Amino acid sequence: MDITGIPFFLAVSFGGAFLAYLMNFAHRFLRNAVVLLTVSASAALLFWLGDETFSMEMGGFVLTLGKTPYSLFFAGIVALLAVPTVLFSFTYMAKEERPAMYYLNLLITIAAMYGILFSLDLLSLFIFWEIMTWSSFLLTIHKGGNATKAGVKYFLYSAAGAYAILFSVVILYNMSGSLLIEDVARSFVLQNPLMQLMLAGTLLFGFSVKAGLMPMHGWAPDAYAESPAPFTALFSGALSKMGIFGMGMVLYQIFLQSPFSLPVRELLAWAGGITSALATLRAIQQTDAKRLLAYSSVAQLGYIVMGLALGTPLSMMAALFITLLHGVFKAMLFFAVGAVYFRTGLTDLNELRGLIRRMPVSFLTVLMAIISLANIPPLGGFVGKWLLYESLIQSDHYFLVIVAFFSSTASFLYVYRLIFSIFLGQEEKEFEHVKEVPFLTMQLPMLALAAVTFITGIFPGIVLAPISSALTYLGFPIQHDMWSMSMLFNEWGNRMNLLAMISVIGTVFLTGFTILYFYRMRRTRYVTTKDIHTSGEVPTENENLTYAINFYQPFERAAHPVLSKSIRAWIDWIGRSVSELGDFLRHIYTGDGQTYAWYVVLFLTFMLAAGSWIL
Amino acid sequence: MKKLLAAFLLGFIGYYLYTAFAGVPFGENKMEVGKDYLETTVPKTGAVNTVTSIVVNYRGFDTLGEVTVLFLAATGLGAILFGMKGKPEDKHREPSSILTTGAKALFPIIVLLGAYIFIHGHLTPGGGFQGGTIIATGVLILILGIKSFHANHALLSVMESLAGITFVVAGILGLAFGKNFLENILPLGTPGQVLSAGIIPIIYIAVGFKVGAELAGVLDTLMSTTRGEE
Amino acid sequence: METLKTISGYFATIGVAFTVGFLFMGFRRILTARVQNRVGPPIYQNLLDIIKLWSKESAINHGLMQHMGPAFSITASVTTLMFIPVLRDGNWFQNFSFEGDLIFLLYIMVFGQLGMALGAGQTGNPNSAIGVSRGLSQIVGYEIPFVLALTALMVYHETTSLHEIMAAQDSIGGWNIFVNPLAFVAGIIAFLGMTHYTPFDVPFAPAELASGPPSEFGGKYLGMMMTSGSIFAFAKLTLFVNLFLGGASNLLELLVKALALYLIPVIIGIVTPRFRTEQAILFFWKWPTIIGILSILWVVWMR
Amino acid sequence: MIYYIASIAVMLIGLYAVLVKKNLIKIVIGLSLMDAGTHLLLVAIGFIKGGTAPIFSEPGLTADAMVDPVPQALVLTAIVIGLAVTAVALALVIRIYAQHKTLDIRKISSLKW
Amino acid sequence: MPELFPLSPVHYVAAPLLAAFLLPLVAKLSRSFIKILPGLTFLYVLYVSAVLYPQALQAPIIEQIAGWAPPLGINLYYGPMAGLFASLFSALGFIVWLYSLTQMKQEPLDRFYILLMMLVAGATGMVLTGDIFNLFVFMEITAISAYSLTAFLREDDKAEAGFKYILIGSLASAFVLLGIAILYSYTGTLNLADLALNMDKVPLSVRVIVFGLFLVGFGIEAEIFPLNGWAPDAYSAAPAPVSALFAGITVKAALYALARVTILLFPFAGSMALISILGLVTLVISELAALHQKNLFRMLAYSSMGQVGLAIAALGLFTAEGVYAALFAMINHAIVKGMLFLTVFAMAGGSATLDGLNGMGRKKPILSLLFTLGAFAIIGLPPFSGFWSKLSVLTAMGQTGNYAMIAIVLATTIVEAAYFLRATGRLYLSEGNPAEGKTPLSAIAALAVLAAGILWIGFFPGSIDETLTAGAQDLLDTAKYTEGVLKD
Repeated sequence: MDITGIPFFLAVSFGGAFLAYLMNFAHRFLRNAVVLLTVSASAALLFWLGDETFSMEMGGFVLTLGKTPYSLFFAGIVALLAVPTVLFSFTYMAKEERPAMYYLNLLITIAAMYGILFSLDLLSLFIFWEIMTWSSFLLTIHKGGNATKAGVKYFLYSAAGAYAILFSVVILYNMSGSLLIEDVARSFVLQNPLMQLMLAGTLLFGFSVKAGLMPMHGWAPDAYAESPAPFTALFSGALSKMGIFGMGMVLYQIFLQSPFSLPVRELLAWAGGITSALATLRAIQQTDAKRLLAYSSVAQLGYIVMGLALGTPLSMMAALFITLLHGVFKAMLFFAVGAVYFRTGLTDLNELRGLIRRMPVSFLTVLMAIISLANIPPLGGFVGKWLLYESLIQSDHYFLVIVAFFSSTASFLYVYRLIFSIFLGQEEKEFEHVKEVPFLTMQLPMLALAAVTFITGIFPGIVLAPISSALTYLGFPIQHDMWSMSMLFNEWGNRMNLLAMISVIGTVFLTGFTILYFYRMRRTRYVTTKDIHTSGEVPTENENLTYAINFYQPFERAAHPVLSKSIRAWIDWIGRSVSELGDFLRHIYTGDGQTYAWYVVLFLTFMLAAGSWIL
Repeated sequence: MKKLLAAFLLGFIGYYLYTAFAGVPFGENKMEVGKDYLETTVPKTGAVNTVTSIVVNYRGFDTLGEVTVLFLAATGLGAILFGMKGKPEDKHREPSSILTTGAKALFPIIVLLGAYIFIHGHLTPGGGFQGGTIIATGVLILILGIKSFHANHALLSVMESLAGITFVVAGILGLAFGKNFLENILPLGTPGQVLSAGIIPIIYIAVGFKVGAELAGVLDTLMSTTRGEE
Repeated sequence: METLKTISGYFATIGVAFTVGFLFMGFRRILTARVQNRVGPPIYQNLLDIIKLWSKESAINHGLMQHMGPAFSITASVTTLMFIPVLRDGNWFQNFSFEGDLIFLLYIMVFGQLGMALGAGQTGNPNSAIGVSRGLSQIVGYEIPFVLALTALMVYHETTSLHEIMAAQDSIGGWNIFVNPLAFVAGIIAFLGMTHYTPFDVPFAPAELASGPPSEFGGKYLGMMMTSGSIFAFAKLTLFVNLFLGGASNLLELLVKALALYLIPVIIGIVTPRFRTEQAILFFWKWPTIIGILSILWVVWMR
Repeated sequence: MIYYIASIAVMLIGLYAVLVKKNLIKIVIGLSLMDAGTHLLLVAIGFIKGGTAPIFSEPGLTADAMVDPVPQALVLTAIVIGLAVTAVALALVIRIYAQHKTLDIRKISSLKW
Repeated sequence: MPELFPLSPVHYVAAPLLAAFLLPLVAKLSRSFIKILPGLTFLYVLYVSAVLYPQALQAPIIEQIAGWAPPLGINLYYGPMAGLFASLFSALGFIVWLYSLTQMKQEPLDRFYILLMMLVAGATGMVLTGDIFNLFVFMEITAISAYSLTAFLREDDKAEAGFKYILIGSLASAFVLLGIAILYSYTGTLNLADLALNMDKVPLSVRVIVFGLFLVGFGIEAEIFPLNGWAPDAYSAAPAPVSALFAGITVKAALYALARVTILLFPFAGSMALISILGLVTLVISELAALHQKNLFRMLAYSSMGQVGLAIAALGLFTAEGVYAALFAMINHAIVKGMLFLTVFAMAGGSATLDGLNGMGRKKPILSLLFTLGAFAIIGLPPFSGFWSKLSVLTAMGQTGNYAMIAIVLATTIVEAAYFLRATGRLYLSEGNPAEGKTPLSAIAALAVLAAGILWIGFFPGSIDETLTAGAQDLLDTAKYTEGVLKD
């Protein structure tokens, strides 16, 4: 087999999954080795992937696989997150049950993501899509208990989305007689606009479910909160991006020529904006670290959708850049929260506190990540947001700017709550013996990703290069004067020099820090966090005065009109109604045999009457 | 209310069924396939009783199925009522001695009649089913007349198995002789004789035994699970 | 030589900013005192405070973030200053202002807040945490009208560069305060929130929360924070002058314009009571936001 | 024609019993009646006025003067099947009675929904 | 041997019959024969399939029983479709036998195996026969075996289920017989091919009535709503191996009969559309009703009805793609649902409830994995067989432009996913402490065969493509059918 071919690539990815499963029966080190080898091998193979496409027939359909610059970018994200994820899993999952099942599903999920990306036709995309869905479902329910509910919810939302996709795929196949995306696109433009609207609408709906766009985000908080932390990183960082990938494909490869394209994209942009705003508000309310991060993910995906839907070169660059960056910093956050959970068994923000001296590396990771998440220079998150705001303003979406800015600012609130509740505040006796997580398997992935946020903040060109080739593939004319290695330009010709920025920030920070640290260092006395003055009193050992419960009470009071309404409740209501309908319908089967005989006779009467009436 | 509705629905269905049959003239000759049967039965099957030739020969496959159904009923009954015993307290009235004696006396005659009927199935009205049923009635009389009577289930089951096997083997022999399943492989003989009509009498005798045994078995099973036993 | 000149320019800017900053703050203290029928401290009181803090014999800290927090704060202040053109033209006082734009300024300005919040969080003092909670909540309030105002300006001038916005306001009639008064109103209300003066001083709420976030800071840490605060006050004022009053071509002009702007929050602060946090947030989300939206509509209509 | 009507009537009476009667035995009787009605109907179809039994027992009988033998053969089969079903049904009734101590079909509905 | 007993389709029926009649005899020789003989029979029948089915794909095998040419005699029509079903039934029969070897312990075993063989033989006969009355007879054979098997176990509610089944089933047979009587009275013939040619003798209004009767009659066995009241009870009461056969065999045979009769005798557009709609209604109602089931077998029963509804909906299109899809759905359902029934029984016994699954993943990992596989396959997740069958259903619907149907099918799939995944989720709960227990090898082997089938079709859907296409053409090409049967 050609080792630069996609079949070999997928064979390695999927084969590794089963091999790892089998190796579990031998020894767990062997299994771990296989797991790590598989993801690193597929990550490495990405670089050598050949250009030729590969077709095969299956069940009367021709499935075609091949790489495009667009898919390669997303594959890069997957690879970038997959390696740290499995590395992080090794220690993290050592305590959990059924590790073989976990690794099997994890590797299948990863492989299926590659499969989605390298699908050139809609059916193979759908097949890999569903494989990804069920394997991630199994991962979500891995913990049992509430996770099962969350997983089923996740699957049902996903199924609604997936079947919306399948609905369109079937109709498109019927129309064009081919499943290849380019063929589909060609015959798509020949349909009447309303049909185009319906098909693209269902496709977009389907993909947006995975992206967690409101109102179909209901699965995300539960699923993210309940799945094992290393996987959550991949889940939020890479898996949900498959929805973005699909939406981009639909919007710019299939739907672009339609007269409804613009209004739909406008609508989507607003949906993205509202998603980011509302999800941010929800995140502020959360008291569970993982749920908080889950809502934060939904909000970030909202930004991405916004950028994606605007469809200017700058906004697309922004969308793809945030796609990568969000993956990175969200993975860092989930890892760090996972690390805390690993050591303390807690994710509740009301119970955790004062871990900074116990787990400094995790703290540093979270700090880097939240700076990135809050878009504060000089880390990578800023670059993405800069591109996004510039593009929003320049494409005349002034009110979206406000919405986006609102959620961006409001995100300070929840990131602060996260880092404060876990790491800051008064130290707790309970956590005195908590140790930092092991270096190689847990710290290293976090630090490596932290390095990525730092580097992309200064040299975004590293990322913008593949992005611009991806965008060129999608039909956006990205010239070389739109970006450079460490310089950003907007469409009005204004620029942002990131090197200048880092020099100023770096110099001032280092100077300031040095002064503060060394100035009269001998005279500076360390005291514990218990040693504080509050109205003249010093708290005793057993008191913990950390103000963490109901942290944003005033803010929540202000935002109450919005927070008191729940979209999820509406969706749940639909689910409940269906369920109640089912409960009602099953009473048709009364249990009395005679009733069934009545049904038969009634049906016969009906048939006879209807038959003669038709005649 | 329910009854009224039922009556109404049934009237409705009845009306449609009536219209379905209204187009079928009663008592007129409207045979299609039937005619062919009547014309070919004597020369081709050697049986004078057309119904028998149809049942055993032309549509012998149906009959095989039919026998199977009966066999299944017996088997199913055994399966359903397996392990069930009647309760001693539901005692039935003791049969009078006249009944007992009469039953004993009548039984051989009834069996003989039954045997006659299935042996002459291809000649006269009647056949394996009818004969078998008559034999089973004999057993029924015994069951009713003699309190302690029990059919010998082992014997019955051997009988029905053998009879069933005979039927199938008769069919398979057709295949073995390069013909079709259930196709006649014996000489037809002279129509009207007892030994004529090829395999028809053989099959019908088997059917007779089988039906007799099975019905008797069914009756006995039903009786013994409902009747009180000491 | 050129390099030396540039670098000395940086320090000159910082020096000017620091001086003007503490003077303005001192001025406010006097003004407030006079209104309250007090004599008030000398105008250089803030400088004295800072010097005192830096010279304190010992300082206590509760951990790493207590170093990091003030460092973040000073970083944000100085970086903001460095990326704002202090004067309209000339070589001096331009610093890095060609290398970044308004969006960058928007974000780097928040950096200091976050740094302070982190530092405060480390101390474990509940008052600090409460202050941080209130302060961050309030940011979400005032950033909205602020961004609305900025957007109106950026859209009107079709640029995100502060230089170009300044350059466009070449006559008094072209000042944005007159061209787009609505944006100015929205912006200045947001500015009120940014200064954390009454009525928006609930995060620091003297007499209620000790002094809010910096409760546990003392000595060099508080000194650093106050230094940073002075520089930041100047940077903000300069930004507003540049945005709405056409910038300044010399330091004196800048001083006058900045003082004029500074008087607005100071005077309002003297005569108003304190808002509760949610009142403040809701206030910002109501009138200033509506005014800001109107200003954008105005810009759109004008184009 | 009356034969058709009568046999349909028998069938419907059986169906009526199935629908309305509560006693299991009566329902089984109803099923049997339905079968019987159908069998009657089959035989009636095959009847030809003036036809004899389709048996060439004496020389001189011709096919023209005979009734249709097919329905008779079918009825034979159908009767046996009806018998078998009735037997199994009765066996089930016995089981039900032994377990539930009732023959009321309304009370036998532990399996439902 | 081949010279002495030339293989012909009648072996499908004759061999089990012979074995059934022999069983009581050999049981007296040795008890072990009771278990061995049915297995040998199924093996033999499988061998027959292996030999005959490839031939049938070339040209249909038409056998005249007793040497009488139709319409006088009864003929067997062993075309690609009948062959497919017959082979499927035999295979399922064998697998269920394999499973029952160790899992079925309730006496009387000899009767159990007789009934089991007859169930399979009857269903096969229904598929093979070319005579409508013979079809009725085989239907009754199947039905009576099914009634008895339903009440085979001794628990309280089994007889009740059996009685409901027999009550409704008898109505079915009465209606079918009535329909046959009407047809005979107009056409004077019983052979299906002959009937097809003579249908113009039947007035249209009568044809509608007869169609109604047949639809009700076969529809009862095919579990069409609202005629399927018996089904959930029967499925949940019968021993699991039998339930597997109900889902895999009896329903399929009835469906085949319905399809064959409809397409030969009542090929009007209205009847086909009606079948499609009924299928959809069945699908929707059954899936919704399954949502609240606590008893796993009942849940699977409702799911079965839903799956059959899906197949019927596709069948009702009566296009080549539609029938192809329906066949695919039926095969998939036979395999997957069979496996699910057997797995649940092996895992949690005859009265398995949803709660009983809690934590099963730790105690019986292989069975749990199999259940998960089955659940995924039945929902239609790739790369398992269910996906391709559902996809073919959808494309078939798409080809006729019935987009609303596609939407309905997909919507019910979500419902299906809801209850199946809820069950799957319970397997991996941390709470719950089911009893340990080893699953015997024969059961595992039987399940493994089915699982392999699911995966094989999932990965190589093309491998059964030819089969399905031939089957679909066979069903739709009525002219070929009548000519073939009545050639002389």
